[in-house]
Amino acid sequence: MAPDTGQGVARASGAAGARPRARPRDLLGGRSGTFLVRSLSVLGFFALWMAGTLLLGPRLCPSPATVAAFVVRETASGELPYHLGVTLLRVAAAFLLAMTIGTLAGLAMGRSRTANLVMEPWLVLLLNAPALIVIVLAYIWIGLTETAAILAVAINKIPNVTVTIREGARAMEPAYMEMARVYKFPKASLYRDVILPQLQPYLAAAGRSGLALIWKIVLVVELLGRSNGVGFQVHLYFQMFDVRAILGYTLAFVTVMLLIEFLLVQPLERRANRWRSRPA
Amino acid sequence: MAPDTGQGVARASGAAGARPRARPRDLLGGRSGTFLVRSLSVLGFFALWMAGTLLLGPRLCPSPATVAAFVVRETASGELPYHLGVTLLRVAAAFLLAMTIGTLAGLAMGRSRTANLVMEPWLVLLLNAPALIVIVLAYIWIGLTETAAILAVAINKIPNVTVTIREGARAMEPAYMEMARVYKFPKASLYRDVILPQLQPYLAAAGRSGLALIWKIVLVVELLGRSNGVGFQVHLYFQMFDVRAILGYTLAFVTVMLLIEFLLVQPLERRANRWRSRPA
Amino acid sequence: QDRPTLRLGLLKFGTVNWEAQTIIDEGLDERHGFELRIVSFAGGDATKVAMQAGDIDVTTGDWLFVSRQRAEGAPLTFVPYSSSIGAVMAPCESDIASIEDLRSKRLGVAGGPLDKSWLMLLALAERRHGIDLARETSPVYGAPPLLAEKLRQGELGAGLNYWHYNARLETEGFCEIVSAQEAARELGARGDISAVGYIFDEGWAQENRDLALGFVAASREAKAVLAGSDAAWQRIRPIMGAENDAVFEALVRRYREGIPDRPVEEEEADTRAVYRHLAEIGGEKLVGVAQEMTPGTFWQALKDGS
Amino acid sequence: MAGDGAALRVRIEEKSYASPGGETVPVISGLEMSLPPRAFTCLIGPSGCGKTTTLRILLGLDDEFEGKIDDRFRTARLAAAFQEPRLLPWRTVRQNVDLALPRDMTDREAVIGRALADVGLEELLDRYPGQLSLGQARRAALARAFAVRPDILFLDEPFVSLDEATAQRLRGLLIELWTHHPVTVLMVTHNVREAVQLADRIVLLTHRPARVVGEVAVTLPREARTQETVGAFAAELARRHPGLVTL
Amino acid sequence: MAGDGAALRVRIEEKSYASPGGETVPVISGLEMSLPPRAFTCLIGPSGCGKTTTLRILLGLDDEFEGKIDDRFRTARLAAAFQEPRLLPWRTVRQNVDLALPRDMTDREAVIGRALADVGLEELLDRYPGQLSLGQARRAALARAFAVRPDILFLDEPFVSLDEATAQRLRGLLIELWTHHPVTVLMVTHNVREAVQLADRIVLLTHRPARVVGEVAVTLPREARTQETVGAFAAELARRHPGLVTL
Ligand SMILES: Nc1ncnc2c1ncn2[C@@H]1O[C@H](COP(=O)(O)OP(=O)(O)OP(=O)(O)O)[C@@H](O)[C@H]1O
Ligand SMILES: Nc1ncnc2c1ncn2[C@@H]1O[C@H](COP(=O)(O)OP(=O)(O)OP(=O)(O)O)[C@@H](O)[C@H]1O
Ligand SMILES: [Mg+2]
Ligand SMILES: [Mg+2]
Repeated sequence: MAPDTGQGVARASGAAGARPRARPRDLLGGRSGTFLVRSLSVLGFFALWMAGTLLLGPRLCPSPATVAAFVVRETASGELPYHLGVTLLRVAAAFLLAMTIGTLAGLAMGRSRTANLVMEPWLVLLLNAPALIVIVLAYIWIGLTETAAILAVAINKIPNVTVTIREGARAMEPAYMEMARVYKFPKASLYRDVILPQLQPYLAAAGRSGLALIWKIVLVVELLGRSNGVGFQVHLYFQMFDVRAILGYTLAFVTVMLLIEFLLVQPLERRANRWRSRPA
Repeated sequence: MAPDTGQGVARASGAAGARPRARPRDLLGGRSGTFLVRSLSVLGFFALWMAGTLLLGPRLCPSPATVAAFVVRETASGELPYHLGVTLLRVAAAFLLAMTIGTLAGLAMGRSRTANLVMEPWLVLLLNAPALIVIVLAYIWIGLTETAAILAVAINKIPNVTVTIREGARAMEPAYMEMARVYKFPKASLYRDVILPQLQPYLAAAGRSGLALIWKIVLVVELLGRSNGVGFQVHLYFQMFDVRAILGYTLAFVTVMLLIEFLLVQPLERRANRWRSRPA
Repeated sequence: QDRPTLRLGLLKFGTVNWEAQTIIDEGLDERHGFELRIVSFAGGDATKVAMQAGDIDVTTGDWLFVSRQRAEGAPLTFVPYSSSIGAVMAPCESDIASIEDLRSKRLGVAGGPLDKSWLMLLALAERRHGIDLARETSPVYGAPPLLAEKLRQGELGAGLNYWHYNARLETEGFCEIVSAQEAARELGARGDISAVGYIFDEGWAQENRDLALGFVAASREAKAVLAGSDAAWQRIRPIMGAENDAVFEALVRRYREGIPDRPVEEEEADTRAVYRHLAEIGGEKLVGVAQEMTPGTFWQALKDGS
Repeated sequence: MAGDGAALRVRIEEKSYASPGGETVPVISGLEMSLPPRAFTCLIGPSGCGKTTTLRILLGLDDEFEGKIDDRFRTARLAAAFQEPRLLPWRTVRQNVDLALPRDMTDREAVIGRALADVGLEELLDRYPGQLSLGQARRAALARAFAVRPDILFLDEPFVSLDEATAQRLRGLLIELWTHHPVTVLMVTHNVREAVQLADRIVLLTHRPARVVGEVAVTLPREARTQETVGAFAAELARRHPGLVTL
Repeated sequence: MAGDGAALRVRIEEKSYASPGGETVPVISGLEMSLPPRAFTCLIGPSGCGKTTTLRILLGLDDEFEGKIDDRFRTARLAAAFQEPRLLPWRTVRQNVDLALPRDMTDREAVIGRALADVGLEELLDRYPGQLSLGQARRAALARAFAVRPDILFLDEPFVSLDEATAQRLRGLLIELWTHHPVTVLMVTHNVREAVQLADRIVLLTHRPARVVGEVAVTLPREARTQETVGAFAAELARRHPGLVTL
């Protein structure tokens, strides 16, 4: 007797047909639907922008074409790629640092009462320390170095990661931990197979809003003590009220982030969430 | 036959004895233990600070006493309470706005594929829009007003809330939703009794790191276009490199946040988490 | 070929760049036996941080800052650079023609409530017209570029801003209502006093006396070049960010007007007088513990008759 | 009310899931049955054949299937005891029942108290589900389903994880409730004796993809259902459907 | 190995939980038993009496109790089929079994394949637990427990939610495995027939707070355990312990 053999009348159908149909209220589930909606959404953005140009005039709201021309010119001159590259490196370094330390601290605080008691006042302090102060102190105490800059950014971000991961650690299902204990899972497997998957949504939240926060702080860091980077450029152009350049640099960065989001993060996330029967 | 009556030999014991014993590795579970550890942690902070004063000199790292004296003086003169109050009001307004809108958007995006498709590019854009740009644009387009300031802060924060709540909405257990559907829970009850409790850790994470982020941005907002508030004061003193005053204002704010955390947020959270058998 | 290097921290695209670039273009640093290296920053605060961190030798700032830091034990010192200073601007065809017309207007104030131009203006209004500007107008503090923009948009009635913003506004139909130099005169200055200068650590200058003096000399020569030569201006035009000829000309004119032309001793005496008034208005918040301008704020070596 | 008129018809032409490889795996294929109003129907079939899937479709939790089910499944007041308790862990036992009750029900406190006392949980009203044993949680879920006084009641193996004495008592309770307030019941069980003891009709399903292979009317009069008669009837059933029914 | 030497002694003086009101509610009180090595022991007791709590203590998942349990419970290789499947939902069925296997086990693929085929899941290796029916998930959890070849095996109602044919097959499988590789088994069940069919010894527990009220050696030789003899033995048991054992 083998009641559950996977065979049966498999309908001949391509990849699309094999996926369960989208729920009825999500009318646009297909690949082409996805593309259509995304395009419409992006088109809407540009339409709004153009309306802004008409309403506010090209000085306060330069048209997309002007900004594009600026981006092309700055790219050709090598300025934009240089500053963008520098900023991205800083963002990446600070991100890795903050996520690693923040996750470890958050796990410790979520799982041990003692760790939580000891670290909590510090957490609240760091969480609420103004970015400006942290940055200035880092520069003064460490020097105007790349290390200071990256550390300052990471310190600004770590408490946010910690707070999020701590919630995740607290919300973990004890049943799985118990199972792992009975079967004496090795430490590595405990983290990889039991803890990490449960933290995944929290890591995703911390990561996404973290990348954004880091980039916001990198701007301040670059403003206060670096001689290159997007933040440096944006502030310079702000002094001259060159909205075109500000938008150009901002959009260049946002585009990179959009690419990372759609080409790297989302495929990874889809993989990690395959097991959910109803992936959103 | 009544096999599960709650009666039995209830041991005579006070509230402390009735709570299940703390797990062995959390040695300091009692009330006095809590207080001890917290105090040690705070003492450690002041020790570190004093060491800093010795190392860096009172100009770059004024002693706690100096800063305390400054705070007392500024409080007596009414300056500090005034600016602190103004900032807190802004923080509160922006916080409420951002949490409300961000939660609604996050729920929509986490639960409907279509909503997610439409809003996602905007989300990534807003997430990565530098605070500076948003603030400047808000001031230019709306005017140098309180509304503009609060809106600018909220807009900076909304995408972070949305991203976190979206993860929460995606990680929700469908089994409970199905149960609620079968029993035709009214809308209000669906949100209050089924959705909200599952979002609770995400709301806590978004709220905590949100309050911190908002306060960081309020500083920038006040610096760029307001004539009062802690951010305004900090910047003023920063121009003179008056570290004592900067620390004074910062600590005043952090203290308020600590009070809110320990007197308001944590009791609420403990209530909300009563059902977890092993509260951290 | 092993000339000592002097690291000068500047706001990129700031007005001081023009002179620094001219020093390099004209080879003035080489002539005085050093090599000038410009370290760019995006904000005025950044240069102060860099100075504290010891990453640059010289930067720019004002005597209020130097005096206060000296009083608190940081031995900075000051060399006048320019007397171009802020002024109140309003649309030429508006009903604002003098200080008295500022009553009940929204007045943008760059640099915050402790900005020295603003404080001097307060004193002027008080003495000459009996007006308490801080109360009788609604001052709006904010970032200078934002305030300039708000003035253009008409949200502000008038604006006290830095000179290079004002030079642009001049070409767009805005007129000067009153300048901070005028206010300084009211407070006892006999001529223009400097608005900004080079600041550096006195100890450093002691150890590198030749370098520091060489730099001051090169700066003076560069000013002479810029005062006389239009060609030199054309050379630095790309870094000036002037969007049209009118702005360019206004910037050149205003810059030339701001070149200090008085003996340092005279200027220091005037500054000291003004300082006393500012200390009164601004109080401890502005000047810290020093009620008088701290001795040595102006670099001693300038007066030693070198 | 689902209790009136014609039988509730169910026709599930095809229901399939995607396998991990991406192929479509049919789970139900041509399942047809009808539930007479106010009758007690039991569904028996091997593990994994598609019983829970069928219940989910009838409960309106899954509309990705081909076929047609009676509209009254959408309009009637439903109640279900799922295969797992599905109590909200952040609400007490009492609250869990309360939340499921129709808004317009009066006398709620009494109803809740009665329902929970009936299943032997009268002392555990203020516990959170995490503080119950699995058997207690299942009983709470049953109490919830009974308390709402549904038009159609779905039960997915309601009496497992209970000691036989308790289970027997709850079966009695179910029949008692059903006798006083006859509703349409569809109950999944693996226990043939239980089905014979409780049901009017037994519907037998094949292995996956599920299809109805037999409908048996339990002709034993209710008052004559003793351990012996039920055992004999069940044995006869097993004899007639050797692949599907085992005792 | 737990298989050697003396019986594994268990003495739980007192185990209690806090009630919502803050009082201490005893759940186990003076429970003493000993498990002979390589014997098959069944634990029977009413719903909510403290069986799962006992298992959790023996598994080392709960150390807030007064009493003493044999050290070999800490050192031996354990396996457990919990009352719910407790499969990691983000790992496939195959991975779930793999993760539980001891690190040093060789020939893992074959072991996993065999274990899952034995419980009838050979076609579902790459499914996620969310894509299984409850009965299938329970079988996967059983396969996991069997595959690790434990010294002590804990089973908490392993055969519920399964149709009787499948359950009977799995009981056969369990006995077969146990015969070839005799381990100490402690199994909770509510099904007295099942206990008589499988066990060497049956331990009867009282209502909460749990205490041992009877230990019964199943004296029927294994080869003589047919439906009839088992039924008769169970009936005799029910007769002797009327409050605790019901058929
Ligand atoms: N966390 C807890 N807090 C308070 N009481 C609890 C807790 N967990 C279990 N109990 C109580 O302890 C008793 C024993 O629970 P246990 O799960 O051991 O029962 P069981 O014998 O396994 O029952 P079942 O056959 O229903 O699974 C139950 O009455 C239950 O209400
Ligand atoms: N999300 C899913 N994806 C793929 N297959 C699924 C999914 N859910 C269920 N199945 C398969 O559908 C079949 C029917 O499942 P269902 O839960 O209806 O079984 P059941 O008859 O209730 O079994 P049991 O008696 O074990 O509870 C099973 O073979 C199962 O493997
Ligand atoms: Mg099922
Ligand atoms: Mg149990």
